[in-house]
Amino acid sequence: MVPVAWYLLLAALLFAIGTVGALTRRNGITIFLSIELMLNSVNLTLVAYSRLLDDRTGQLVVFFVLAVAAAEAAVGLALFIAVYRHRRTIDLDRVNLLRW
Amino acid sequence: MIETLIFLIFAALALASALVVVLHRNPIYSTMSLVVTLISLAVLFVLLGAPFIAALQVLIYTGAIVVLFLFVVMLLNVGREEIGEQRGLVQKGAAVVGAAAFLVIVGLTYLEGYGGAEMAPLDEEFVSLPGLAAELFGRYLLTFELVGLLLLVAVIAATVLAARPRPAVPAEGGALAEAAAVEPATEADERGAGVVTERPDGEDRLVASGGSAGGAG
Amino acid sequence: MLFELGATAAKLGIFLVILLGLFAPVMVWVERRGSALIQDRPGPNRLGPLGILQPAADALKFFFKEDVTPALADRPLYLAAPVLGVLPALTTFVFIPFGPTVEIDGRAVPLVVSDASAGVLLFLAIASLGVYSLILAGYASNNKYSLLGGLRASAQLISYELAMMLAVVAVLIPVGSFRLTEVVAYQQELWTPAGMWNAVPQVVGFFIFMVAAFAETNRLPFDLPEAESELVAGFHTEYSAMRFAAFFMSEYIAMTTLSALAATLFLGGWSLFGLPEWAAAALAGLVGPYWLWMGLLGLFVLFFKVALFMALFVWVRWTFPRFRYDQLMRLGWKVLLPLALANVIGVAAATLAGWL
Amino acid sequence: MTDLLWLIPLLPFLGAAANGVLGPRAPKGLVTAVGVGAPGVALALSLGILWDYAARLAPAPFEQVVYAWTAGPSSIDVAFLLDPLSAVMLFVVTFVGFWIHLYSVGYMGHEGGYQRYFAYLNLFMGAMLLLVLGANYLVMFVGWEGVGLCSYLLIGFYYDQKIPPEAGRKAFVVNRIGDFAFLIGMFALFSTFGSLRYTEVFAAVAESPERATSEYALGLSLAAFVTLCFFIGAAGKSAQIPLYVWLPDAMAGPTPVSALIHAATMVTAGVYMVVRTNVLYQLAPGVSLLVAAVGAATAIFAATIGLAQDDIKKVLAYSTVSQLGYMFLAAGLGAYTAAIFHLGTHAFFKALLFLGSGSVIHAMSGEQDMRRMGGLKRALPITYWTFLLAALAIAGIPPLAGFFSKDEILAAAAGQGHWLLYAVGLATAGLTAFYMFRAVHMTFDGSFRGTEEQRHRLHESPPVMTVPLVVLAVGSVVAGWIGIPQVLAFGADVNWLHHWLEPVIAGVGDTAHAEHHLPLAAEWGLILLAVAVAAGGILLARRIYGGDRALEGERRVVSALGPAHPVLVHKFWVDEAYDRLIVRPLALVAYGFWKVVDGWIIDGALHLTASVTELTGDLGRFSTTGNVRNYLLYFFLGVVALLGWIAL
Repeated sequence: MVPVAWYLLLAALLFAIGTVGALTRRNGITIFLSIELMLNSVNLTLVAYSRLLDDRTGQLVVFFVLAVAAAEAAVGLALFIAVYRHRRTIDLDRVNLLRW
Repeated sequence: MIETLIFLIFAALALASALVVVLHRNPIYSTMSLVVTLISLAVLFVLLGAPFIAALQVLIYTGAIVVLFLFVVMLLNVGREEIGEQRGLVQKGAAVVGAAAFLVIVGLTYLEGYGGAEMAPLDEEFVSLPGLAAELFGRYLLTFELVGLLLLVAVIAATVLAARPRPAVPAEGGALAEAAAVEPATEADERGAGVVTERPDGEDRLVASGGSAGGAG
Repeated sequence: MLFELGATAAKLGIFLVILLGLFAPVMVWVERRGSALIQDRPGPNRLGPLGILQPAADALKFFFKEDVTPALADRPLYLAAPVLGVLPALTTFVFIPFGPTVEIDGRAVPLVVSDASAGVLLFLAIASLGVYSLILAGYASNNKYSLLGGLRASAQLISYELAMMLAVVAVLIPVGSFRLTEVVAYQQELWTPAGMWNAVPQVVGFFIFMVAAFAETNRLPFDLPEAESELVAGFHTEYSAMRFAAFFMSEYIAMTTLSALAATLFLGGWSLFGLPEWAAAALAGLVGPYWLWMGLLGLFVLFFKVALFMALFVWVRWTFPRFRYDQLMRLGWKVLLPLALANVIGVAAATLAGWL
Repeated sequence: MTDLLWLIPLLPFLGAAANGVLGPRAPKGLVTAVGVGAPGVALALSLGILWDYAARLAPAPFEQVVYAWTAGPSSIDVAFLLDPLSAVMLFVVTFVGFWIHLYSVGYMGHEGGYQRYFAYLNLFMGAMLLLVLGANYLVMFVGWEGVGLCSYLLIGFYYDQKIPPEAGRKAFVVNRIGDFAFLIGMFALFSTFGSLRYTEVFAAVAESPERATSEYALGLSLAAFVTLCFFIGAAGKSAQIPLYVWLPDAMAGPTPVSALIHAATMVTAGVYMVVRTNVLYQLAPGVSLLVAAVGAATAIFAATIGLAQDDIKKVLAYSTVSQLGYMFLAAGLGAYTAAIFHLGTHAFFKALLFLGSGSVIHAMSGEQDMRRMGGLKRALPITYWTFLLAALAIAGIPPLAGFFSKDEILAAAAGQGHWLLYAVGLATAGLTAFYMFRAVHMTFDGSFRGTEEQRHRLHESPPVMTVPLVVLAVGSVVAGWIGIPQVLAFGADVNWLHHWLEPVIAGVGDTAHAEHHLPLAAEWGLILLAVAVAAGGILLARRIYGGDRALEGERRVVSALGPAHPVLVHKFWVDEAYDRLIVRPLALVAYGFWKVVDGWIIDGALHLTASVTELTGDLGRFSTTGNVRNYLLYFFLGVVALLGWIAL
């Protein structure tokens, strides 16, 4: 029997990794992937908790997270395409129009 | 015993592939290793008594979303990240430190919270799908509908975002479209629009645009 | 514990043998003879009677051919792609039941490798992984035609997965479960005492499923990813020898598994109006245990139905011309998807009305 | 019928809105129809309502709540009250107002801003009716401010000239002082009784007078405090010392405006307010005496100034001030009926006088200096006769309106033994008669002293102007007959007005002042004395200015007055004194505040904060590199910090 703490710690680790990726990589796609990674670590946490508390709500939330992730992916990738069309790159260091 | 073994294996697999996702310079590899992470997570879901979620995870994430990623990667021909100027060291350092701090905080919380918490043995009712379905379409029906709406909106938004800007004057639209068709990038975008936004009419140029994509590849 | 492991291993073994050893080669032969038949020419008829040994010769040839890897290919992915194609195709079979739950010296053993509660979902999920092999192959070959093939494959597979899944959903609504065993059981009690095949009430879903299945397996008339007249050989242009064979095999295995799924969902799977059970009982009266006969007969019936589908695959492939890409997408998104949705709604209504 | 009360104030407002919206390009006919129609309908309506109301015997106050305009814990309604007092005022306002509107059609016919003029005038009518009909002090105050605004707008009607705008501003500012006091008084009332409804407040006072007589503030009883505040307000609005200075300047406006606002209606609002509040005034005898004193002082003061004015409208203006003084004298003496009586009669003949002078000015094509007039009686007979009638009325010649009202006031003064006040009143009466006929003679008598082309442009005004003159003339003849004192009626009690107003003027508790009557002989004597004084004034004026002797008569008067004359001409230099003592110091202080407080402290604080913000922005903007990942990093670190704070 695996203690729930392990699952949670694994999720935390994945989240941390994803965060580092999202914060350090320059390639838009990779950052996006890292974000997906974070999402999944959250999913893991949710499922673990739903198991611990014997409450299916966690699983349902994961279900919704999946749906939202799908939507996010569609829009986000479309955004990347749009950005690429104008800037010829998705290196986020080059897409810095938000500056002062 | 076996369960612990499976957990250890797939946890390790997930972590390793996650590291690859973050560290690898080639987006394709990152994407593929993300697939590995997702699948191993799905296995963990099964261990946690959520086979349905696991199936959905594989089905939606690996089967659709990540494919989309791959598609875009190929479409934009995102090469390896040029190693180039090592700027943003502060950023990197801060990120790592922050992540570490996060780990410490959360880890401590978990350990003191559920250090020895044993999960109750799986009961059939918890795993059974009908119960899940009942809750999904009962308590969470509204949420469900809203998510559906969200997806619709997302599709529309993606279509608008990725669609090639329409020519201003419809009369000479044909000519403009042709002119644009000559330019490779717009072609690529058109393909992207076609698939990312799942819009049929975008597809017919796939053949015609072979040259550009090939040249890019 | 050990017993279960053993049983599972045995069942797995059966499938591996049948799929790898029987179907893939036979299908190669069937394909070539069938094409010859349709095109009114002899086809391979030298090696053995009716050229039955031709597949072996092909296999040998593939084994000994030079395995070329393009210089600029992305080597790891290039090597991984074929494997990624074969694995999911093989794995999915574990969810296909080939018999009822039988007793083996006191223990109840379902005649299916994995009777997961989310069986159908997992089947489709794993099947959906097959697309990676195509995409990666297309990308890794570093060849414009391959890339286009990969892109097309990804788009096409994603598009048709939707219609296919909706058709499956329509089937599952009246059943009320994701277990394929229950789907079969449902068909055994549908309407008549002896049961009825889903294909009758769900004819629309059946049609959609089959069309989608053709698209999912990149068979004509939907073999855009490898349209030889446009893209040389599409995603596997650069492949040769055993890897090429692997693509071939994965295609045939995917066909087989999908056919099996179709048979299970729409044609009652291993069941045949109670005949197998009756025959098994009769034979068990003469010799051998019931469960053995049951398993064999179940397998026989199932694979008979699968064979029918395979024949259909061949027949269609050599009969229809290839779609144009936009036509393909239009069909997928503007015809099949709405049709499937309407089908789902209709079936749901019928289920509520109690007709199913 | 009385249910339509709310329509009366509404109609003029609608007319104003319509004319305001129509804009300068609107056809003149339409503007006239709206501008005169609205008050016309209002007049008809109010006549009907008054008839309906008066027909009831012992008419109870009729209160109509339009909507609950909740202010604070206790609601203050927008409500209209029709009781004997407001009924009289309603009649006066609508009647006089309508005829002056009609007159304006002719007078303003050739002026620019015709439609603007009527919009203002209708607005004024609405506000005035609001003031008069309001069922509580707040509604009255709204109307009060409204008429103030309209007065300002109309005084400054010729905004393209120099004087009118300044006069308007002056009027506005001076009124502010009074309004401020009025507000304070209202606050005091509200804080005490938790209501501003006349009925409630007065009922509360009536049933427990000690509440009002008890010490309130500044060593004054509540009644004293409130009434004092109100009186200051009234002084502002009704041009009493020391706040009268704006009224003479207000003549810069069009003459009908002077007639309507600055003679007939608005300026009497103060009197109306005092009478309305009579319950409290009766409880504050000290303040009442002050009111009387100020009234008397104003009366004589203005009258003396009126002696030396050459501008016909200025003469009328000062006579208005002094007449208002009369009214306050009456109110102060507790002869509220007399005050209202004089208010009504005065409204008629003073309006008539102004309209007459307007007619003259119209004929003289804008000339206002009487020294350049003369001999106009042949050119404008109707104007002359009506003007003469009005002059006689104001001089107090029986049986014209002014006589009765003025006599009643004097009788009240004498009756209460305030002989000084009586003497002042009497003297004022004489002065009034004198300068009014000085004006009459200088204007209409003798030979024409104007320029040639003025002479042959002389013409009687069109009927649209003369008809109102005639109507008002009739009014100023008969208006007095509603209040014929018992003496003259040989004991018959025909003083209808008294009975009519009794319910409103009901005395409070023991403080109800007893109308102790003088012996009949004394009354007769007083009446005869008053008439004699008036006649004397008239004859004196005739002696001096009569015939063709206007100018040398003037010279003789000047020499006779000697050093006093310039004093009168310059109105005792009051304006200059105010300017030196109040306006300039205030301006200086204001300047200081502007430069120091506003410029340094307030603006300084603002600039400081602004610059600090800017500085922080300049420092902080280096964090906005435009690189999404940095933002993401900030966000993440923040989340981690928060998490740590929560968890550890």
